Amino acid sequence: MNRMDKALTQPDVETGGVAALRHSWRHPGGIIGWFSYDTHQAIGMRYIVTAFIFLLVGGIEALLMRFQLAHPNSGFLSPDRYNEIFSTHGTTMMFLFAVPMMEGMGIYLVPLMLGTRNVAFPRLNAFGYWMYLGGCIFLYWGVFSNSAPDAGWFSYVPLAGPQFDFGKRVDSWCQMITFTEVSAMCVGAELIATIFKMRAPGMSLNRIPLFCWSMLVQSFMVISAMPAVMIASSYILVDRTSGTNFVNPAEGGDPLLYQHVFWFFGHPEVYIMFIPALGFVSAIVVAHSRRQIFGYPAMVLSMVATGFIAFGLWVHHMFATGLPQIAQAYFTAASLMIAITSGVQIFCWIATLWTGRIRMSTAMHFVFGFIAIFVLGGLTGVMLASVPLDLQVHDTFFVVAHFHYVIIGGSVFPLFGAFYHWFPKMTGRMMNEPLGKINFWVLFIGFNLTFFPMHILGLKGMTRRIYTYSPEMGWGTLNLLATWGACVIALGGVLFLVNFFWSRKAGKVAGNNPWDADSLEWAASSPPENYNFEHLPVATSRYPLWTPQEDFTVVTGLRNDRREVLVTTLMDAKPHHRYVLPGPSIWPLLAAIGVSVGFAGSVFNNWYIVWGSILTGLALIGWFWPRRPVEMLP
Amino acid sequence: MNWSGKRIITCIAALGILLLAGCGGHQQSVIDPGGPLAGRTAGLWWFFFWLLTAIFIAVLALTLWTLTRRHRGIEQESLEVTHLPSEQTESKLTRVVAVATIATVVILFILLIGSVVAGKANADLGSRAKNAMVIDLTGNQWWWQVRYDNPDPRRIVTTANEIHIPIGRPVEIMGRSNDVIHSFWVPNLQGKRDLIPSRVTTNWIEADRPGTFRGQCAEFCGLQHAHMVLWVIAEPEDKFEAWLNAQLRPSVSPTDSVKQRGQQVFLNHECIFCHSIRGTTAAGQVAPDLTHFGSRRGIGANTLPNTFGNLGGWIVDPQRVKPGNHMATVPINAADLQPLLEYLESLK
Amino acid sequence: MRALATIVCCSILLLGACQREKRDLRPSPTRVALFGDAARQSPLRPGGPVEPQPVVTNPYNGSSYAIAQGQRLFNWYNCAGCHSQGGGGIGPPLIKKAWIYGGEPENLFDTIVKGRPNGMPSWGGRIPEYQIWQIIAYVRSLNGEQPKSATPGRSDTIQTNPQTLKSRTSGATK
Amino acid sequence: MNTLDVGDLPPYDISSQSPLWWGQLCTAIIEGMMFAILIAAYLYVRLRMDVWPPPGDQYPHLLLPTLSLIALLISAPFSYLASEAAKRNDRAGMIRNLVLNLVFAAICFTLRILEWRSLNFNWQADAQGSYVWAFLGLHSFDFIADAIFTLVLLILILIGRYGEKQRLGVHVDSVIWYFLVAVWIPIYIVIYWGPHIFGSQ
Repeated sequence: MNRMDKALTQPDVETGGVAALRHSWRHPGGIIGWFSYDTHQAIGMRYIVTAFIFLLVGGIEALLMRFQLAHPNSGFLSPDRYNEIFSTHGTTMMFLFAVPMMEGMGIYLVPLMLGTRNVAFPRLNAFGYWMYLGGCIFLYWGVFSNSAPDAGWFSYVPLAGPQFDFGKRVDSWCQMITFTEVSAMCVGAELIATIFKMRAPGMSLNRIPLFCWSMLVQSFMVISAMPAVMIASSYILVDRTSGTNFVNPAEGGDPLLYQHVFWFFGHPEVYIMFIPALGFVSAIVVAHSRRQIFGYPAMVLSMVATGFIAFGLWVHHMFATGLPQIAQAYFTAASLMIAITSGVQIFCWIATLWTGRIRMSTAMHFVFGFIAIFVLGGLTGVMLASVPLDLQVHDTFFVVAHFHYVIIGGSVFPLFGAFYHWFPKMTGRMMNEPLGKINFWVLFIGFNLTFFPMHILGLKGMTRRIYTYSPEMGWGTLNLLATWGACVIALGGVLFLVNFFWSRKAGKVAGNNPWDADSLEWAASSPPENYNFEHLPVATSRYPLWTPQEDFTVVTGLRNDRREVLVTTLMDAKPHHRYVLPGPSIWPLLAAIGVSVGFAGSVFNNWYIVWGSILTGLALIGWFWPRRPVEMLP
Repeated sequence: MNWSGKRIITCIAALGILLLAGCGGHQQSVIDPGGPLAGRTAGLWWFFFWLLTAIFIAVLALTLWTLTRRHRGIEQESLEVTHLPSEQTESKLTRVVAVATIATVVILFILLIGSVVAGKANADLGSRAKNAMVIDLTGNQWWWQVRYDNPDPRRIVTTANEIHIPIGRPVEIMGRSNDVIHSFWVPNLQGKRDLIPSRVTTNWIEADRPGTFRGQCAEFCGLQHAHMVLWVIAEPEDKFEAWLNAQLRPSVSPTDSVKQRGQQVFLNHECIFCHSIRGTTAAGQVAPDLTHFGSRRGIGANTLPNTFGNLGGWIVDPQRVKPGNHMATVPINAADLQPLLEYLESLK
Repeated sequence: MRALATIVCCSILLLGACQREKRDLRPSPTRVALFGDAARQSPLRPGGPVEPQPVVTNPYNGSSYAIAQGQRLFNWYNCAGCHSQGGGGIGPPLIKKAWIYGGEPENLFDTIVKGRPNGMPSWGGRIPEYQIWQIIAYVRSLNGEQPKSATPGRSDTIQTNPQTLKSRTSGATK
Repeated sequence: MNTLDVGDLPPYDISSQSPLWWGQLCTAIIEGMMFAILIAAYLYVRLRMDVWPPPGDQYPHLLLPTLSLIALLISAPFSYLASEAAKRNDRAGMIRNLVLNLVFAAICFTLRILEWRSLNFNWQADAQGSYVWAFLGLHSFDFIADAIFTLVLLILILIGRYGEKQRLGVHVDSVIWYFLVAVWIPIYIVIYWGPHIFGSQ
């Protein structure tokens, strides 16, 4: 533990400092208290745990699909049930696992890495989580009442329209999206405010850790792309319940309009899930090869470029709809361009690994697995960018293989690497390394066994989303192999759970900085206090814990008797003013309940929007009503 | 190479062998072209495949090589204090990464040109053909309606789930849909084209060798998306003309008593509300045209091959064969079933 | 104990959706409804004891799948030819409260099976019974007699504003 | 271990440096993105239809909407003056300007309701009906929500139960008000002038 750790965690001169700080940042007790937590560690951990549960639920749905497809003409699932399961699998993985998990990791780590005590709007953070939980409950209430979505995770119209999809099935999908994207936009807005305004003094723009850059880019993409899906899902919902004609083919509502609006969100969505993983890989590569990242400006610029280009290539999902040749050529070029930014990042990581001293920990195993799988997925993506090839393999199992390579390889492997890397920081104990490596190999082999044969199935003409196929098609053996691979992945998941629960109790005790890493979160105690740092650190370089200085500077003068943080200027983070954060309160939950009543009810009767709005209005007034006199300074 | 590096290599090699095993020519396979369009696309595919596999192997080897550097005694620059290698190492790396990035841009540019050129060639095929034959293909929920367009209305032919095309002549497919979005795709001949309600999409197919090519709906269209299959049968010009003329003739009126009994059963039950048989009073427009049903390969959009037993099972209980499809379960007693089957199979 | 209570009330909540989402793909038995005697006009019979009226309910009442199939069959069997999406043309309008031959499911069943004077054909021997019940489910949904959650918001056709919509505009409605 | 003392920095700041101001900016981006996509979709639908406005729909009147827009434009400067007064902690200035802001907002809203009632198509009629009602509905929902937010702030200031957080609230609320006014201009042009400009006479 070098000089900086000791400086930050040694008790203050007047011992009252830490006690007062711990008192003002304490969690309220009792049941009502539990529901009113608003520290970023608590809310971040809730996002992570809930999202992980839905990863397992999505995995079970994937297994059911694989058992159905294991044999030709198998009767394991009826077509109706299979359509429900594959739609719920896609929806769960995209909306209930991927985005919330990355947001949860961001909420947990960004304040720690920036050297501040909480996100900018703690109560909005709590409200965002309750909305996400509301979305999960709403979707799975639908699943268990036989009205799970059954038109796919992107519900193309007119199949998802009122005439061809009956009952409340697609409605539960549409409204679930409204829930989850309200929560995502809350997190997006508060992360932008936190990263721009609440960095440690001295942490100018070129000293922000790469993970925080990735969360910043992701947040901007969230608040620009999510409105598109809000419109797309509202198009379907309002058409189905109130009879409007947004997507009625006979009234000018072209089905392609729905596809344009949805995929304008759809492609940025997959980058919203992928860019935080770039931040994970950068953090792990730097920490475990004990070397500053090679080409920091190149990494940041390529992340920002990925963010912008992602908005310009959504039509490659629609090459088969017969758009004019010029448009297809432009979008082929745009889709190929995005491979350059990913390529630059891969080269910079390899250069860092090349000249670093690599510690082959489990997290590093996952990084190598990420590079192997993501590069293969990226290259099949380059194949899909070309129009003639895409016309042959669009909506086949080749595409299924591609996006599982890019999402599982690109996001889930770095995510597991991040779990192994930051588990000591979140729980204070190390995860078991040998078991971790076995877990990696089981996941790696199981993954390739499942999804590589799907490339071949796609080339042999097996289309996507078919609940069965006839024996003479020749797809049986490869599908059986893929099903066995899926079981191996499930085994890998179980191994991770075993390692997780075993290490929480019996893992080796980890100090503040077990990996001797560089960024500020390793200066806080593990698990960090509610106020993170007793004195906020001052960042003097890009790698605070690696820069040997004799006298390390900390911030003093923040009052300990209330929740105060430091607001710094945007460009070079000079202290500007102190900012009093609101304490924990139950109102965010009540506001979330009001909004949920409005959203869930409006599926059945439009008047619920009015009751929901009134309830939410009252809850918001209660939320912002000034109570404690301390807020009313002269 | 340490222990984990070897394992990654063996894994990738195993998967490579697996890929080659799956390459054999099969029906409905992208890499077994039966026409110029699919041929050009397959050529582009192999160009992309080998170039990108080489890149993948290079990047993976480079990544795994980073694991080995420690062991070959490279003087380990002391990272401890600054966590940064020496200045010249950094500048060497900068040059290497810059070169790699430029190489990436150049390769992507090459791929872009190859793809756009192939795409243009495929698209131009249609416009060059003067007397191209036009087929109106209309997707319905879970079957294909095929209508051979012709300036002379007497020569317009309507059939279902099967397209016959002459060899060597490009055929224009005008795609429409009556309900949801379907996608016409015959991998051996041409890339897929969506059939979208309220729009007409055009697509070109051409076969350069005789054969039967299987195609399947490629856009999720509901309960029976999996059983929406059509056959494209490419045959020489004369055989195609013979088939077309046979299709033009109305149905042959049955002579022997069993088939006449079957015709009566057909006309008395509700089959006439949906199906039509030219030459009889049945004129339903919402289900496949059965005038030449006997000559078709399959039943229920080729869910089952067209045999006597399958037809019986299909008529008595269509929901067991294709659960959720729109064919009504018509109660028919055994005495009527046999003549009906005889009559339908006689409609060559 | 509290957990048990929440589970019980959740399951009750779930049941609400059961009837709406039931998909009965393979109807059985498939009978041809010949001279359906679903509802006689009056229970009095000459000379015989008063017989209890057979209570007949539409097995597909409230099922969204049946309403959608009924809508498809309404167009496929060309009911729209005379009744034109429920507004009436040659045949009487179907969106009204005063039915000539009774608006209960059993009355509609009899009307469809036996046919009525002035042009309503008798569909008895023509279409199977389960399809008649599906068409009845759709016709009653036009009248708003089906639960609103099971009825689609609109159909994928040119929108003809149903005449009964109380239009609050001064000019002629579209 | 030397220290950087921030004790003398003010415990609050009513300016664009405060995180709340950036949060409202993100809200404006979200809503702005939504309206931009809706306008693009409206134009897409217009290009696909030959007859616009669809047969039976009246040509939009121009008088009432223009007056409503003018009232909305007048209300914006008062919101600016209120936020300046909030910076100076000038209670009377805040009250006067917030009241005027709400008055002109009320005028704008009543004119909009009058125009809204005179439409001869509803949201079920056709594509244009759906879009016009969507624009009016969504903008009015934001409008009412922000008006209530301003009203609650006004009440707090009137009963004197306000501190620097509430003054920051007044400053930050003006950001959303500027956005509401700014976003209504393109919507106004598209739904009222649209049929006249790119309609099919």
